[in-house]
Amino acid sequence: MKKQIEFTRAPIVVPPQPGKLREIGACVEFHGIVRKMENGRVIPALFYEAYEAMARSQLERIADELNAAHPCDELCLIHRLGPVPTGEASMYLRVLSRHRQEAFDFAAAFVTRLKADAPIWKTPAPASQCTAP
Amino acid sequence: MKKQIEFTRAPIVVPPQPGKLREIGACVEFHGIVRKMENGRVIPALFYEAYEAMARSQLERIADELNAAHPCDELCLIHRLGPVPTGEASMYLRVLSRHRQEAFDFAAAFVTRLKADAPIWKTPAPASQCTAP
Amino acid sequence: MQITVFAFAHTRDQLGFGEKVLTCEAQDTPRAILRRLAPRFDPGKTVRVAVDREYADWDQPIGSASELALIPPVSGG
Amino acid sequence: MQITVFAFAHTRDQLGFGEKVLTCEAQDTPRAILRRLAPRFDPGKTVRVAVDREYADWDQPIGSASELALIPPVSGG
Repeated sequence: MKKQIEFTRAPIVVPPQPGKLREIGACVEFHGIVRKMENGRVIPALFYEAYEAMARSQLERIADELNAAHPCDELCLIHRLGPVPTGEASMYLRVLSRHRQEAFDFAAAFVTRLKADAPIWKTPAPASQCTAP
Repeated sequence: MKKQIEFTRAPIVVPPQPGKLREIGACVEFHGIVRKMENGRVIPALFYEAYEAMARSQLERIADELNAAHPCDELCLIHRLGPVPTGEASMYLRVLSRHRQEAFDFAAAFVTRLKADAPIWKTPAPASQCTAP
Repeated sequence: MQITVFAFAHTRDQLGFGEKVLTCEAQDTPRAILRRLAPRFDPGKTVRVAVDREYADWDQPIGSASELALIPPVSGG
Repeated sequence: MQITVFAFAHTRDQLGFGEKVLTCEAQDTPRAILRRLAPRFDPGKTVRVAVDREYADWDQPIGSASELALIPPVSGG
């Protein structure tokens, strides 16, 4: 399985589809979007931070594990860091596979695993960076 | 739930996202792509036809039924008709919802229901149109 | 009354038409109408029938319907 | 040997640093290292620890690891 995992501090730009696809029959995409209401209050943005090196290796392992259960051909993940305004995507996922069910199952499970285990955090306002206690 | 269901004889163009989204937290998209191998042989294209009026009403009902189980905010379906070359999308689906699981479940189930019940047909080569038996 | 009969995909090839207008009665069933139209055509167990754009029973009278369609196994998506 | 300790999100706020280099021994556990660094900080049950970018046990010696990270409950996506 081909894996592309990226973090960006700029708005997410969906990468172009890989040209003519060999035996790909399904492309499932997911955008996670920052909602206006977070835990009952209106927010202008969320602030994301990550332990990037670990997040990357965790996500690659998660992809490999899921690929054993739901064989897919290609994964592209872009996760945004820093402030993400309401209405913009904080993450983008694309999964390509031969048959649709694998791509749907992989994509849904990947997002669930990412939320459970990838060292990425969001806070309603910019977190203090290194202030003394 | 807002529903947009379209049939087109031209390559599918993904419609722009509805601008700033109110309380949308998830956008799930699916492209069904014509594979080079269909039932073990190489094909240059598939040919799609539909009983459009019925397909539209069936798909709207399917959407309403699924919406009861997996509440979503918006559905956009574009299904191509006529010849669709290998590597191009025969269908595009976009589902928007507040939370991701509903959109994933809705999208996967909608494609399954479409394949089971919508009066749409594909044949490897253009079907004869009205030839005498 | 009149009804328009549609045939799609391989049923169109088998019947030799995609659309035909027919005179019929409210108590006619889809099966009877099809038999009149194509005596040797057997829908078997795989061809469904739709009456006014809804899946229907082959043996249920059509009532005031204006469209009847033969729906061979579908394969959209 | 030296280890770099990372703190993220609210653990960074609580500890007052995001990154600190520390001298330690192979037999030190993450719990012991943290206690030395911040005697009054209790990771409780919700803060996980990662050793060389893998989730690890608070009471397992760090061996030759060069990175230790405090992982408060994650919320990516």
